[in-house]
Amino acid sequence: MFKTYILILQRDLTLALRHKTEVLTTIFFFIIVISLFPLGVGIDKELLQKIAPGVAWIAALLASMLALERLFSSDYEDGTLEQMLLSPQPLFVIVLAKVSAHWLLTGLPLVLISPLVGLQYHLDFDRVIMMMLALLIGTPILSLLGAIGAALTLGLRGGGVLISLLLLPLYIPVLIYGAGVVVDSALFNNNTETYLSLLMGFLILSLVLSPWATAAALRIASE
Amino acid sequence: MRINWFKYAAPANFYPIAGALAPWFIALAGVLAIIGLYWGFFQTPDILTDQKQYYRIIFVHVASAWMGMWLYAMLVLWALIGIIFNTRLSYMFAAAIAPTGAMFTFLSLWTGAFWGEPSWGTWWDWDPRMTSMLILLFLYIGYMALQSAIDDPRRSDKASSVLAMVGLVMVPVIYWSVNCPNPAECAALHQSSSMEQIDPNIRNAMFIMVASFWIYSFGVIMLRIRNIILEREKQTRWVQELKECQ
Amino acid sequence: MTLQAHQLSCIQGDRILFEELDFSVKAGELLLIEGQNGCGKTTLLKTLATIRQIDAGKILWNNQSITKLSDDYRDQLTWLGHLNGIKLDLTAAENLKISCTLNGLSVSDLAVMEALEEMGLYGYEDLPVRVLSQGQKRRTALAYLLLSQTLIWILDEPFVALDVKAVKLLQKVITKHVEQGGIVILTTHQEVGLDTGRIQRLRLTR
Amino acid sequence: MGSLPSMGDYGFYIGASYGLALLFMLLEPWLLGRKKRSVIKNVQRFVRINKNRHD
Repeated sequence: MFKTYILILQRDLTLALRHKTEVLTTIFFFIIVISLFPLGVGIDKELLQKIAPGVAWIAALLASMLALERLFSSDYEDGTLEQMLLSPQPLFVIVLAKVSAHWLLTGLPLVLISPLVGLQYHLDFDRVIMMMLALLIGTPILSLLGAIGAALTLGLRGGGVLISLLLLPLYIPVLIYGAGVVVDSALFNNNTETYLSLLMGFLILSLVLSPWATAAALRIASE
Repeated sequence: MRINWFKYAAPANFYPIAGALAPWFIALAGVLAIIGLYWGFFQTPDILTDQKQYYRIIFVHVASAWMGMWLYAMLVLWALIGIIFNTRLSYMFAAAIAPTGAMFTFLSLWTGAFWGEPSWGTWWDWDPRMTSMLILLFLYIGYMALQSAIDDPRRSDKASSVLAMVGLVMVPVIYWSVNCPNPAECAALHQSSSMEQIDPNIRNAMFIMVASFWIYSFGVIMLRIRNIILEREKQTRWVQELKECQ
Repeated sequence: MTLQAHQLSCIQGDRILFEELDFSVKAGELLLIEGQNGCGKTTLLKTLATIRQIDAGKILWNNQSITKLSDDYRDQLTWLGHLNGIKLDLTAAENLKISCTLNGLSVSDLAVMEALEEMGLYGYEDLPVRVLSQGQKRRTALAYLLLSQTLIWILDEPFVALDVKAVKLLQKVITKHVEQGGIVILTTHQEVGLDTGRIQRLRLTR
Repeated sequence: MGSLPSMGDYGFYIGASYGLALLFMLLEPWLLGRKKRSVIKNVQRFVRINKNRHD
């Protein structure tokens, strides 16, 4: 079981690293989106500090959605997905491996460059730490729920737009509690831990829900 | 090309039943609506302690909001039945419910805005319940978008059922995160329902309106399911021998 | 070791592809499924390979329903569809290694090289499959058959895009598998060239 | 009481709400009727195709 997880994870990472550009597009998209807001909203210091968490989270959400469409589509087109469905290994392990690969390629880089948000939006040090922590817990949720959307819309025309239509309502709790962590730590009241625990709880719920739903959707899509 | 298994013959048997029931349901809904409105407008005080005449929007606002939520629950139920028993008719029910549910949710948002303007002074103020209804509308739209994006009815039924199941798990979480964004003061969730204190006349009129909307929904869903059956079974002999198709 | 289908029916959209199909395949037998295009051959194969859900009827492997067996049945199964099931960016050797590990086989690099060599891909092992020709890609996919120790092979038109030499090679591989007590279910428009006379033909009429 | 209900100066809001509700609840059955006619026309096309094919 674990061997398959590592195998698929390695395979996806080698595949992605053979096309470095795809990995960088997600990160640059994130940077561009967070740099656009000050141009639109104005560069007043307090305002930027206030909207920083929301902007960072919405940018992360859109960036991870960008890379979702390719999560299963290349396997779907060349038939490897069929082989995965027919492997005796449980399908949810393979799905988890692919989601982990997607997270390592899109989620983790966002966490690592989120200090950039801190710079641009005049956030002080421990806000940035809170932001990174929230993103660290939140981005796997985005990848997990995103995998459901990617599997459901596999091989459909207009898949990109359809995925965002299906997933945005599901991303709302991550956005509310993710942004809440940073906003709360800014107000110095002490229940940032409750926000983080809520995010963790949501992560565990997605870990339980997503593999089953994605596996079911993959089987339906490749019929 | 006869389909003789029971679960495959269900659409053929259900088609005439739905045809007979639908007009009666819609007519009954109309009658109930008239009674409800009469009771709500003529038997109730014009001005309440805190609300003026505009409170009478409550009948259509609350009824459509409830319907929006109840129909989503029905949709999920039929999707679940579809997954378990793999009967095509239950998938058709789920497909038939979605547009009516979306219509009621949309209606409840607008009637909420029409009520909010005079009493709160704004058309929209991100009140948790209104936001939840907006998100419910997004869920409906996502469901219908997925269904129309897939041509093969077999896959579109199953894929939208999986989406409905995911919705079932996520709706409480979304509802909770919208209603209680700040875990410190989470009273918003425990607000007591304001049903008990209002004037019994208003409450009865509202229940009649809810009943009228329920029956209206049944009627419209029966009509839509007939269309879906005709569309999906146009190859079969029983459809081609129908008198209206000659 | 028999694979049986009882009252098997398949509905595509609102069209019935086939109704109440009954057949059974024993170890050491080859089932050839014939019929014109669009009569549901691939759908039947996909249903047998658990890629597609059964609409009506039952499929039994050793008298147990394959839906109940699911992963245990898939353990005994190798599927080759129209798509090759190999990644174009990986090399032929990498692809083969992944297919084997995915199906629970621990196989040495040497065995992989030998299988590729036997399929006439000597010297192409470490090239990204993208640069190979269509026939060579198909041979890479078929090379996995040499390594897989599963009992049931379900092949959807395996001879497509193969040159004469490759066709003969594949016929030899299939014959060896059937003689060793394997089960092969395939569809093809060419002659299977199995001389041991244990072919069962199933015609899908539409 | 049975007195005639006075709308105060909120007639617009009440009228808009009920107007919208009425509009939707009339529109939906009407649209479904139109859809049914188009679906039946489609089925009739199939009936004609099958008839020509057989005789």
